[in-house]
Amino acid sequence: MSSIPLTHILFVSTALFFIGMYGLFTRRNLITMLMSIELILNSVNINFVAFNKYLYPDKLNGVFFSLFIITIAAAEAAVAIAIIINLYRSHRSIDVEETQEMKY
Amino acid sequence: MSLSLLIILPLITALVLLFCNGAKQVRAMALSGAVMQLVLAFILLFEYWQQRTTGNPGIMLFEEDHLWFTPLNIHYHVGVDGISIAMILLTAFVTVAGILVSWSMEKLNKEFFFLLTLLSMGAYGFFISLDLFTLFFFLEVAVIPKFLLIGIWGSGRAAYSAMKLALMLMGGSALVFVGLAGIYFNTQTTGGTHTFDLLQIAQLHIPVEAQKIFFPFAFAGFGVFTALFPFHTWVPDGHSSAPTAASMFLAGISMKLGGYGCLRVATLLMPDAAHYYSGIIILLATIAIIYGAFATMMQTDLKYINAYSSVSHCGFVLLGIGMLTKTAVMGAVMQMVSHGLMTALFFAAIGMLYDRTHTRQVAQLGGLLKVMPFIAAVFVIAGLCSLGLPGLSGFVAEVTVFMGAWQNADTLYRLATILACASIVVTAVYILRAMGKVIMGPLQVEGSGITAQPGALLADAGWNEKIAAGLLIIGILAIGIAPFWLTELITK
Amino acid sequence: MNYSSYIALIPLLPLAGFVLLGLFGQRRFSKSAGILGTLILLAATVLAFYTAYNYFFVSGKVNGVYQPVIALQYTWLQFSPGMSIDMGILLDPASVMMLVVVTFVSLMVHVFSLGYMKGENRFATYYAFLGLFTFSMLGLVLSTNIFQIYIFWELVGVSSFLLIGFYYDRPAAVAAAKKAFIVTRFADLGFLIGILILAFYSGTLDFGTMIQRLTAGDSSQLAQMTGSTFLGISILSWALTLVFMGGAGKSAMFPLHIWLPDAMEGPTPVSALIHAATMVVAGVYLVARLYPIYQLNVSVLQLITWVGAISAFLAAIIACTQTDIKRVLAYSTISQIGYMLFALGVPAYSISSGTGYTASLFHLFTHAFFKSLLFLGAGAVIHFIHTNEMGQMGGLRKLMPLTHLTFLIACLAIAGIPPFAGFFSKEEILMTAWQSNRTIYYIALITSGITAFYMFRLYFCIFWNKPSTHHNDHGEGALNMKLPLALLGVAAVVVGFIPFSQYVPVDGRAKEMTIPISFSIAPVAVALAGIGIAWALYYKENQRPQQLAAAFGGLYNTIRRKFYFDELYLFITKKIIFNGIAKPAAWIDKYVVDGLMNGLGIATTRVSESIKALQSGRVQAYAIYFFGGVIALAVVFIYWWK
Amino acid sequence: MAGDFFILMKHELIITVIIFTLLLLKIGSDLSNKSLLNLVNGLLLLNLAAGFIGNQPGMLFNEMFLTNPLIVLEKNILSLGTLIVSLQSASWLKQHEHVAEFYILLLCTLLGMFFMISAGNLLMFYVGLELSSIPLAAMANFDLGKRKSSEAAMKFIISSAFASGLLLFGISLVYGATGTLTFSEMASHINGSPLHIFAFVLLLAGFGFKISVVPFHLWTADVYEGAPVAVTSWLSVISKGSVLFVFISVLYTVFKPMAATWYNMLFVLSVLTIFTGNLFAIRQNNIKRFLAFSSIAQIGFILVGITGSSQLGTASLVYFVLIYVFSNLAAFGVVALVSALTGREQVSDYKGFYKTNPVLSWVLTIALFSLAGVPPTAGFFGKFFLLLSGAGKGNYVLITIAALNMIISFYYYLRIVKAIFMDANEQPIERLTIPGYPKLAMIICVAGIIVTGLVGYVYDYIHSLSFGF
Repeated sequence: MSSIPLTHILFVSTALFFIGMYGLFTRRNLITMLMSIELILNSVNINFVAFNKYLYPDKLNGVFFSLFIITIAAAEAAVAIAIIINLYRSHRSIDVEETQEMKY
Repeated sequence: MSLSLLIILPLITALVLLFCNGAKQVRAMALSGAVMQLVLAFILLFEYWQQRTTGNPGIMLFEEDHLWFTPLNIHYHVGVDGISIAMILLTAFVTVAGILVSWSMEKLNKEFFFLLTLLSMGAYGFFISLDLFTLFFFLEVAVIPKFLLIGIWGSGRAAYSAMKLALMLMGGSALVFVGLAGIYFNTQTTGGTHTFDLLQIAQLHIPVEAQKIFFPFAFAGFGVFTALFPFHTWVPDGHSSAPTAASMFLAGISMKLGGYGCLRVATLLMPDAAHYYSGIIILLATIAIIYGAFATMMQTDLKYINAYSSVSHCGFVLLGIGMLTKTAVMGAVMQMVSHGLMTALFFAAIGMLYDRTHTRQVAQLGGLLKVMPFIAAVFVIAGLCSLGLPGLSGFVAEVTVFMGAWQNADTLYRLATILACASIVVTAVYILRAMGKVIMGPLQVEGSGITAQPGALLADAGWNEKIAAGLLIIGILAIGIAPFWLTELITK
Repeated sequence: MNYSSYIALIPLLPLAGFVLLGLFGQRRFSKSAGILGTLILLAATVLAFYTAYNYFFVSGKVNGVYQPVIALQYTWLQFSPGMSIDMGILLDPASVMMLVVVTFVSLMVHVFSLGYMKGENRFATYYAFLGLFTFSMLGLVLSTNIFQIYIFWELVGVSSFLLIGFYYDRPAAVAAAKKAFIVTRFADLGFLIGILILAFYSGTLDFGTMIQRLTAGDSSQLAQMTGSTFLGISILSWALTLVFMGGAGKSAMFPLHIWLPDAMEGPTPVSALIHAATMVVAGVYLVARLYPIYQLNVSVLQLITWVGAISAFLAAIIACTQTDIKRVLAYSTISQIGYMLFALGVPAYSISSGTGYTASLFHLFTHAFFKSLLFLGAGAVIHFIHTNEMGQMGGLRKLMPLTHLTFLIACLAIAGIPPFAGFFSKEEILMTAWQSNRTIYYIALITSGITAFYMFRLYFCIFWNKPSTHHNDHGEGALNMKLPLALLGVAAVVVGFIPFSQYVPVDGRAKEMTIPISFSIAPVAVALAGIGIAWALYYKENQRPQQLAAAFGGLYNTIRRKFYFDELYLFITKKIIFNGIAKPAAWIDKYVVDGLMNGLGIATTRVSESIKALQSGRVQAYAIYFFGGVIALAVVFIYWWK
Repeated sequence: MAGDFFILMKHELIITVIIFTLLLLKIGSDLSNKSLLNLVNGLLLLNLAAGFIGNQPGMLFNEMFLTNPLIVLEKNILSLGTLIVSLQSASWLKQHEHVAEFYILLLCTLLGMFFMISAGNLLMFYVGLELSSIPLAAMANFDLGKRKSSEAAMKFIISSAFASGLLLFGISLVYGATGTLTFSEMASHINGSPLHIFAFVLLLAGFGFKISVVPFHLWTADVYEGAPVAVTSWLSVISKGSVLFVFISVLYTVFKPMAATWYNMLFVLSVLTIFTGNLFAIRQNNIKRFLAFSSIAQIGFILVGITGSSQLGTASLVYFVLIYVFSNLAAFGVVALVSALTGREQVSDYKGFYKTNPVLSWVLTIALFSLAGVPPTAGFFGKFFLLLSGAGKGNYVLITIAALNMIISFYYYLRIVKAIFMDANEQPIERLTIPGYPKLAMIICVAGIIVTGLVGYVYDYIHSLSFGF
């Protein structure tokens, strides 16, 4: 039944991880950057689930972990968005390039 | 008596000072504290004398030993031998004198005396501690007051000098720390724990390889404090910017912290390494002596003259230590005491002149003997002591160093000794030039709105200055005329 | 018998005087200081004479030999077991003789100064310094220990510094004082190192022990010292030469003589005491003290001989050209000390008999009297007409008869005309030279001729030459100035008749020293010749001296400029030491060593400035660095640093 | 069992209770700021007091949550810090309209830290970590109007999300490699295989982010500068401290098998951190930013201590954190007061500070000396022991580097002291009257600075609880 080998899945998750990273590094819109981070987290989720299912099917702690990650990610996103909104109030923009007041 | 008093008394004095108000109260308090310290020091001396005469064989006397940090086997362990007592006496003398000369200090005088007292506490603690940790502790305690004293009350590029001094001394203590850590982890007591205890370390033998690694750290670290070439550059700037009392402390006491530390390291902690490196030590010491002396020749500011000459004189201390013969080491200790008193006196005299003439430039002063004979006399005595005139302490100390140094038959050591001897001629040259210009010759005061007329501005020393100078001079004479008590104290 | 009870007082009384007057003099005794000091010294002198009597005639001799006696001795500074500086009192013929000389001359000077220094505003200080000097000098001559002698050596140096610089607001005086101190200090450096060497090899600092150890027949220490060499010269020679260097410095021997003439800036009585009678002969005394050891090393003795001879000769001819009367006397002092030194050294050329030793000390003895007399006389003159310049003097014999008489006596004495004191001692010296080394003898002979010449040039210029332009305003001087002149004058006549070799022989064994009359003819003739020339040139005012000077021209100037020695030294100190060593040292310290320390600080700030771009403020960049760090760590620690 | 539960989770429960009280108050009544502050500080004091009584070691939820005397001590240290911070921020919060929220967020993070510290399991650890970091972002934004504040918050949330992303990736790998999330089981599966190393590096990055180890530190300065002072001090002391506690226990227990590897890593990182922190600190003019970099340098020294990997190391770390709480909070206390009352935060503003405010100057000076490690302040002892434990491994290159870096750090601390005492200033900060709570906080801090060092018992006690290998 398990026809798809683990490596494939890991490949997908790793790809996702780096896509997310790429997005984070390159996008200038804060919301997009947030989404990229979500991608990273999801790649981690895939890892957990995959490891759990393929390597340690007798326990479920991996799956649970991914559940926690999802919820926490949601919370994180909420706070982040709140902050971004507040940022927009003061900066009139959510472009990351606008926020370099503090440096050196 | 309990040695801890030497720490507690200044501490209490300092704390009380914080609650005094009004210049009068403050300085009265500070002075009485200092005097009590002096008395204490003498009591200590006599009790020590008794102990020894009744044949107490211990290396250190009046030991107190409390466990401080159990897991690290760090103790609060104090005790004294003759050397430390000599240094304690020196500290006591200089403290009283320093407080007296800064009697009329207006600016923030509470803080000033507070810091002075703290400084003396640091010195006492350093000289009595037998545990390397406490030693290090007090070594660093003594740094910050200097920084503040120079920075706040200093003249000229005060802040710069203060920073330089603090950083270089910190660097020194950083090196010391590495050395100490190294020693610590190379000690294996019977209990299996490591130890910081000087005496124990002296007993258990640190592996020679380890000594060779860590000796340079410890020695150079302490060397920074006692102006070991090339780490001496804080001395001129620091001394010349510092207020009078601070200069006296700096040159009189805190440079001795370094010398004392070097001595302990070289003789007690890592004798083998000391032998191994003695050539280098002597080389550096000789450079400091000669080159310090010649550099002094070119100085035009009285304080710079004395500062550089301190570099040269402290070279004798290191030379004595480096020679490692019993006599030479004794000479080094005597030189520490003597130089402490002498240079304090010198700075006091310079300070008095400066207070009246508002200049320290040799070129701008002249013939002050006419208007302020007492100060001039003090200046002359300090100068003569500095150039090693018999009957004053400088001669005794230097001669002892030379005799001790000459015991090393090695030609290069002999050469170093001869060069060191030669420096006394150079010393004579620069001292006499300064003296001949400032004290003798036609009366002259320039470069500061003061007219060279005898009168209120160019008055002679006040009572406080007289007492201060008198104290130091008594010390100098006591050593210079009757050195045997000091040698007995040190060697017994 | 036990001396210690009172002998200690001899040096200590002047010290007490110094302390008393030094601390309270200016306030309490501004007037009475002189009397006080003099009385104190009188007491010391009496004691000294009593001691001398006691030693020479009562108890000094033990079965025909004068034994050195250690009157007292305390350990002053213990270096190591057996090696210590002791403070003590050593009585032997030489030291007792010096004791007499020092106290007597010092007393005379004290008395003379009562008049001479009257009204000086630092009168008390002056007497304090005199006390200090007397104390130091006595300590020096009574030393039992080579380091003790060094200590008092330095002390006389400093008291001479203080007294030369007594008129501290005169730049010239200050300069002279500094010069004197520094030059002698330089010489003392040699002395110190010499001591270190001797001490190291002989293992003691005590004279007696040292001499006995080194002179013992099978002395291992001596073997070591002669055996081991440095730069091809035996350690013994090094040690003795260096010690002698100290002596030469104090005794103003060529080439370290430059300080003495300048030292005449001090008050004249001081010159009489320090720079004629006592301190300057310390060098001779030092060599005499270590004479047994010097005898072990011929080469150093020869060195001493030649140094002495050259100094004697050069100083004599320089003296002929000087016009400042005190400087003339200063150079004559150098010349006379030269005599004493080569008298010590010259026996090296023959089978050493003790004659040189005795002769030298004898000359030291007599010289002390007539030279101090000369100086005091000069002082009286200066006091009278307020100038040192010969040119402005003349015809004073009427105005100051006593001074004139005593000065004449002194001149005859120094010129070596019988029966005055100088004659006898000089004869002995010449005799010794004759026996040992003819070259030296002839130099000495010529020098004595020159001496006679310049002394009488001085004499004639002061007392005859042109008629006096000065009217007798305040007389020749009070009794307190006349008395010392008179006493010294008497001394200058009589002391020559003392059979010196009876009392101060080299080894304590009294021996007879006879000089055939025939031998004396030559010296006396030469001396008379010298006087004659002086008479011819200076008895009456005339042009001959100038013509003569012109005739010699360059040579004359060279001599008058003292062979440009001062210039040479100035060049060495200013150009070489200051510009060559001190300046660079100061520069290096300021810009290299200190620069290094500051440079570290500057470098740190530079670096921190240069890396600030890392903190770009752009959150994405942060993330990239973050990830970069992760990757770097992973790579490094997975692939390289296992 | 149930009793156990209440005793073992005492700290967490108390905090939760406080949080809910505040929530209810927020909804139910409209207390004035003043009384609210009094109430909260009172509660925090109670919390602190309660922390000391009736503790016992044990574990819950099959090893998810475990506690022992050391952990209790760590929690107490954090509670103490919390109290001090809240006292200090009183003068700032007085005129702020969202006091309750502030405390709710603050205490949430504290709660998160408690869970994190007693985590026996990566899941619990992760939850705790996030709970302690997400509210912080909100707090960083608490000066709602200020541009800087929101910029700081943004930078913090983005970076922390990214960091926790990497951390999670690492955790997932660890899970993949070991098949367990429980620390105690994990240790047996760890061997220095490349996968483990990679996973460890990711975890290390996660920790490094929180305690701002170079190169994971870049957010620190900006956030510190932008955030309100109270939050900054909280970030710099409490959150760092908590993560350090976990970090060392994870290193010493879970990754013990690959000690050799992480020793070298820490060696590199500590040197990097010390240098970077110092070199940046030299240049700073904003005092908060300056303190940020100085705290980075401090972390470097702490890492040196950790490399000692001995009982001495743990003890010194906990001891140092305690001291660090006092010293750094004392410094921030003064800064907070000044910025709250005058709004001035530049180093140059402090010129001539001593003339106008001697007391505050002394407090600040003592704090700075303690940070610089000058006796007799506690900082000296802290640093001494840290470096000593570092030296225990015999790596004297590291020790020498660290010791010599003390000179640089000394320089910039003295720079402030110089400004305070020696520099002239035409418009210095005017004379300030210190309100009650901040004053109390300062007294506590200074007392702590003096006592903690000189009284050897403190260290002995900590040491007796510590572990190592």
